[in-house]
Amino acid sequence: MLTVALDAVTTAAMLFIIAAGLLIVFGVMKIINFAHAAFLTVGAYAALVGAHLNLPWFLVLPLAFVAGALCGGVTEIVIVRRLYKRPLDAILATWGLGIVLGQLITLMFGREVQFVQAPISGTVHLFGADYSAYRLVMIVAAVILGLLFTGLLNGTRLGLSTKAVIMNEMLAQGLGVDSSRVRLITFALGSGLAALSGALITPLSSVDPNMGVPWLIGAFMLVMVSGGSLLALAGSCAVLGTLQVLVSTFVNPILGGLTIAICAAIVLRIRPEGFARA
Amino acid sequence: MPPLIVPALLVALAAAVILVAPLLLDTYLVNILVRACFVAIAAITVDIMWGYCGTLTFGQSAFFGIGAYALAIMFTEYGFGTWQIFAAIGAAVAVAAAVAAFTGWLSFYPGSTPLYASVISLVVPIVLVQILYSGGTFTGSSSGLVGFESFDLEIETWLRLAGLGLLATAVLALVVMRSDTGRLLSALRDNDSRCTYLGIDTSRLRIVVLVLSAIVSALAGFFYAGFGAVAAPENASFAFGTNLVIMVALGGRGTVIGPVIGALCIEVASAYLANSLPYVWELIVGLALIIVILVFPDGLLGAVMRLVKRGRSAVATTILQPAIAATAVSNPDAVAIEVRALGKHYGSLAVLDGVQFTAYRGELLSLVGPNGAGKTTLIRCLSDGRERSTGNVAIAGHDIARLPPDRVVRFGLGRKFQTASVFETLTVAECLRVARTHADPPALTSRSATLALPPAAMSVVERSGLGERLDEEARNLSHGLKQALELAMVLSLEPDVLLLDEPTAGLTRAERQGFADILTTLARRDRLCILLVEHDLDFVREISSRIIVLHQGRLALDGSVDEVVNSELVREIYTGQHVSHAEVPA
Amino acid sequence: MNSRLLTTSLALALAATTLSPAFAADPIKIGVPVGLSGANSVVAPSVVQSAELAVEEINAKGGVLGRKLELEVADDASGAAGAQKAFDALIFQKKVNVLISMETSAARNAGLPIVARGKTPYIYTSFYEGKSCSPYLYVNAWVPDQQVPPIVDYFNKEKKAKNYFLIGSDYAFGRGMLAFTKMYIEKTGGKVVGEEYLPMDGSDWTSIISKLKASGADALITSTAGGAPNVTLTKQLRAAGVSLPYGNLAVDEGTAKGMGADAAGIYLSASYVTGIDTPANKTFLASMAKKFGAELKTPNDLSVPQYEAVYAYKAAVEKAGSTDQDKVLKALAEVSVDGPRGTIKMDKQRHAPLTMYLGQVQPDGSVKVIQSFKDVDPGAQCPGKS
Amino acid sequence: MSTMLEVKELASGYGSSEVISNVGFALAKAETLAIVGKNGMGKTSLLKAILGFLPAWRGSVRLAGKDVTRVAPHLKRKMGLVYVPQEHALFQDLSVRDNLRLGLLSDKDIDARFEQVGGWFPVLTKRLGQRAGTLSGGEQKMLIVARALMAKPGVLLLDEVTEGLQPSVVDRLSEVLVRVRREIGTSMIVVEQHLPFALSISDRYLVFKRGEIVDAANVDTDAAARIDEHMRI
Repeated sequence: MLTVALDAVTTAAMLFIIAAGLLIVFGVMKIINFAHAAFLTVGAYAALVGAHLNLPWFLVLPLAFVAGALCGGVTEIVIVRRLYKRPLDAILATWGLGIVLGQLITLMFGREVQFVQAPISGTVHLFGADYSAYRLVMIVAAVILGLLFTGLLNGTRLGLSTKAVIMNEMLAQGLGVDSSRVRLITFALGSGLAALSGALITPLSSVDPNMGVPWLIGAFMLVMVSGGSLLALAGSCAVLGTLQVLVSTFVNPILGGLTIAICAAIVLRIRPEGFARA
Repeated sequence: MPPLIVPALLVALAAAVILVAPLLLDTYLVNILVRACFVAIAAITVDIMWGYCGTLTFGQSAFFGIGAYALAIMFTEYGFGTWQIFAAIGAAVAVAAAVAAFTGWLSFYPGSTPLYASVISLVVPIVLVQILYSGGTFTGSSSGLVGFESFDLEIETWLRLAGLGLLATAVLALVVMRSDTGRLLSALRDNDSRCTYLGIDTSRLRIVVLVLSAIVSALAGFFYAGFGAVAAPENASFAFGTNLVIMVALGGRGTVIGPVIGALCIEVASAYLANSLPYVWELIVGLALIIVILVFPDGLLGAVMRLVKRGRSAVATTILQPAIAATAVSNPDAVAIEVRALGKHYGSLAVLDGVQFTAYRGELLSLVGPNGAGKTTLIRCLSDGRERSTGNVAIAGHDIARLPPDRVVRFGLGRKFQTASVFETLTVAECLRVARTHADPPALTSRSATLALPPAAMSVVERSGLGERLDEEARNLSHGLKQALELAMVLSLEPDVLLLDEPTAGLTRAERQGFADILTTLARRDRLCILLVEHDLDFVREISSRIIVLHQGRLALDGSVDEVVNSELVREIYTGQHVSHAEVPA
Repeated sequence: MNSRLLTTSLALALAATTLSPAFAADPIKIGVPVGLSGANSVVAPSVVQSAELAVEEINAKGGVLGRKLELEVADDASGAAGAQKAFDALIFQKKVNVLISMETSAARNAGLPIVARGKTPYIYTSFYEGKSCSPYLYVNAWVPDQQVPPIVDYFNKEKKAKNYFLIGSDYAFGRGMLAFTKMYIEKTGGKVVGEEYLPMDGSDWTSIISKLKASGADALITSTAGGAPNVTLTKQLRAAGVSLPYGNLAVDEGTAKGMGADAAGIYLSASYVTGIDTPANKTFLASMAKKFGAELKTPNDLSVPQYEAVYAYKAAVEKAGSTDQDKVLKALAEVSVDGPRGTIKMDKQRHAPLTMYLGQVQPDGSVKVIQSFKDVDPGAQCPGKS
Repeated sequence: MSTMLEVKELASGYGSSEVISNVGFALAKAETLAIVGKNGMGKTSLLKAILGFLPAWRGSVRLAGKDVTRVAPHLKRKMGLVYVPQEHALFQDLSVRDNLRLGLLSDKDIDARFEQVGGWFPVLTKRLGQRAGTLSGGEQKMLIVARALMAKPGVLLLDEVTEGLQPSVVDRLSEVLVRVRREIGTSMIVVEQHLPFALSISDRYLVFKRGEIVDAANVDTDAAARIDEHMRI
């Protein structure tokens, strides 16, 4: 029972880490970034490169973030900027970008499944059960990420400008906020976060050119359900992540894998605004 | 009919090519083309959903897969035979239709967004593939089903059948999409909420289209599996669904022919290139997709057509004619709007509170008040049963309960929005025809050359000058003409109650005067009850028979023009002169 | 009845092209549909390499019946849809004489109807879940009946295992392997206390591992999809501190090496490991290293059967005296090949008895052979047919 | 007196309809100009065209001598041009403090500015932590004006600030605006329906009708009567 609870919490933490980048892009720009999975993969490969260079883990993470943010920045300028008025086309163009990035990674790194060693291995004895130490690290990472985010959004000038653009772009512009700059930064940040999450999950996962895709749908659904709010995202990760673990444990893992998508679809049908303002 | 000769010749030519082609091509290419034809049929269904109805769907592959598996499961379990074929087709159609209906119910409801529908369409193939994986020997799991006996036809015959099937599907799709019904679907894409307020149940319409396209896609999948004697999870996968979208995007959405070309080219090219260069091939496809989306949003065929069309004007001409007059107004002074204790709250914030009034036919009632007084909210609450928090509204004697706008409209309500809300890519005549959907159900296969309008709408069309521009696309109209068009569309509903939200904003003086004349005629002659939200007090004074003042969410005054215009309250609100609150009636 | 009509008419059409007078200079084409992209893309390059070596060696010695061998490689995208295209291209466009390939079960199954239409011999060189039966199909790799018993017997005997937990990917191979494993465990007196599957592309094994830990199992046998699922499962097992005897039915030496310390201790069962101490294997490894140098992909249990299958085809053609498909198909069951894995003859319902090796992954990633089992019979894979 | 804002032959509109035509005027430093006229006559559109939210079709806008006709709105704000819109002018979900912060381009001088603006609107200083949406209508208007004043604007555009306000609040606003003009030297354009308010704080007025200026003069005792004449027609 305790393990199930820990599974639920750590699963929610991982979902949160992976969906956070998608959420800020969706929150500010109202577009769904289908290249999110590719950016996540970019981060994982950055971690791989870092590991091959024998960089310490605390340097690998920023490296992944920067790699993702650079990709995201270029993407915003070249592709996304032209498609704000066409959100459905933005889905397609970013999907195309995902294909391109996936193939470029394949051409550069090969299709082999590669590995990054966990910086922390083994188990921790917790409340009478042995539990994977790295999974517990994910909880800490999720909390730090959430706090950093909240701090960035609520404690800085950039965060204030971002909120202003989300709430009323024209008014924000009139007040001197350069909304295209805010969007560029947001997209780069979101992509950087995607890459960071990719680097963070590599110790529990393999590194291959398609590693991001299985996470994509779950992350989308969580973001749709959260309607752009970070707090709601944390809530939906907790609720749907727990449901996923419960279904996987007590029904079967195949159904468990579909839990998030199906539950989120039904939640949205019944409550189109999702868990936001719930 | 002479205009049909050219298309008929083209179709005959295409059919001839399809019949001859198998003799000239090598076996390999014939193999590829047979599959490509079935894929192209699925691509057409994506085009109808996306290019015409505006729903970007990744889920048509699921229905394709359902068709493929219906055949494979039936032939594997019961062998190959006549009754099995029909049972399999029946199962393919039934299951695809049922899944599509459920998907449609999930995706399309009043207020659902296109983004949400896209996301649902993503989930459907993913769930289906997981079901196929876990189906054990029944579905063949990841290996799919093979080794069943299937149709015994020569490969040349297959190509002829597949080609003719594709041709038939494309022709049918083109005919329907260019018919009045097809224009209705485009109207749905252009402006869903306008459709709703024209009494069209857009959700149901979208579900019907999804079910039909699902059935077509399932049949394509059925024969695809019948040809290859294999049903595999990839046939139902999200990746295949995305490929279909890419084919449509590259070929040109909303053209039917573009997606067919896109599908055939991609299928054939990938067969030759992907075998040897799988990664480079995908890289090329991804890059092509990005470039086309950025540079040619309407695809390659769309770009070509734009070049060809340049300088060519529309040739069709629409003839106006009066509609058969509706039954005479039975009670010219009946109650038209009845509002009781209406309230609207957002959390603790009350936007409207205790609003109560009655309006009669033949009245021209103006609703005035400062910005933020709740005027537009009130209009919304009158036309959409789900908007208000408390109270009751009856339109022409019918309680609107919690009904959506398309139902309220059928009680005899017409609503004109503040900003001109028309169908931008439709012509004026098509916009008006869509507005007449309730009275003249649109033809499924043809386009009417005539347009029947009720007298009120007719007079707006004629007086505004829209009559001379019936075959021009609405997006090319001036602001004033768009406003007139929207009014004419609303009047085409033959409403008893007309709600107008600042109809004169941004109009020229002449247009404004024209509007005033039209409105007074509608109220006096046609006995409509008109409720008008207006800023311009002079305009209000000129045309109203009664004025309601809304202030801070409450009904502050309800009286004749003179009473209201000269009241202290209105002067306070509009000029800032102080009045004691004791004078304000509750 | 009708299908016969179809095949005869197709055969006639083909006869006009494939059976036209062959000059001695005409090469014999070997089609290799393989997963250059998709799930098999990791291992496919090694398979292509070993086929290339075999062809080169044979051509250097004068070819087959005086004709050169030529490889035609096509990507099947590791799945059914891609396989249909690849088989179509090889059989009808490139008009190959034989198909020799390592593929997913999905790709193989999708290819079989096309193989039948083209009446092309098809040597399948990948281990698989068994029971694939077609007059055109020969298999020179292992099936569950050959692979599973060594591990289970060893766990039963040496580890005193009674309660087994089975984990797999939800697809034909995963389910097929574990179904046999379960049957075999129960036959040998053990008990299966849990059997769990994750979707093929799933990589989050959290709740399954928790169940495993709670089940009280004393041995674990897994059969996942190759590549990512296998790696993530092993990593997550290790992260969760699972240290039960762990038999992995889907791991190969290369993957084990790449996983580093996490793979240590895993038991595997294979018909080929690089450490086989025979002159044939040593020569083979040396030739591979010489031909490919730095580009070499480590030979493995999938690529070596591919190498041997080319030789098997050569022997069959020579025995038949021509590339005539009926004659070659008959001869394939009668010839034997001496290769890195020993002497192999596909005479058991078109499957081959194989020597199996039980190995354990060492901390440095190498595989140490613990036991070998000579000429394990594939059992009845195609009952009712010889 | 130097010219702060100069508009020359400006024309703009939506889609294909021209909403303002041939508008020209100049605004000197510390001068206040009232733009009056009935609703729907293009007054708000004029302000949007000056700001750049509506693209100028013809003509030019110069700010402190520089041609800014094609400069993006957020850059004009950096040059000292501040706009108080009529509708949706508040970030309802942000706190009063955050709304005020958005009046400045950076948080550097925030304390000093809080102090001065707080002095003009003492009621706001007590509610800094409150969500702006929870303020009363009058307080919200004060907040909007206060936010604009945070920037010490060179030119301030006020669109119908008095609409729907209690007279006491209107009085308070005109008091503050007069002080601002005196203490900071801000030039202002007030678009108004509320004639007494507009005339009480302005030096000159323009009457706007159907997108054009039909009358322009200094504010004097007869101004109200003359404007009334225009409004009636």
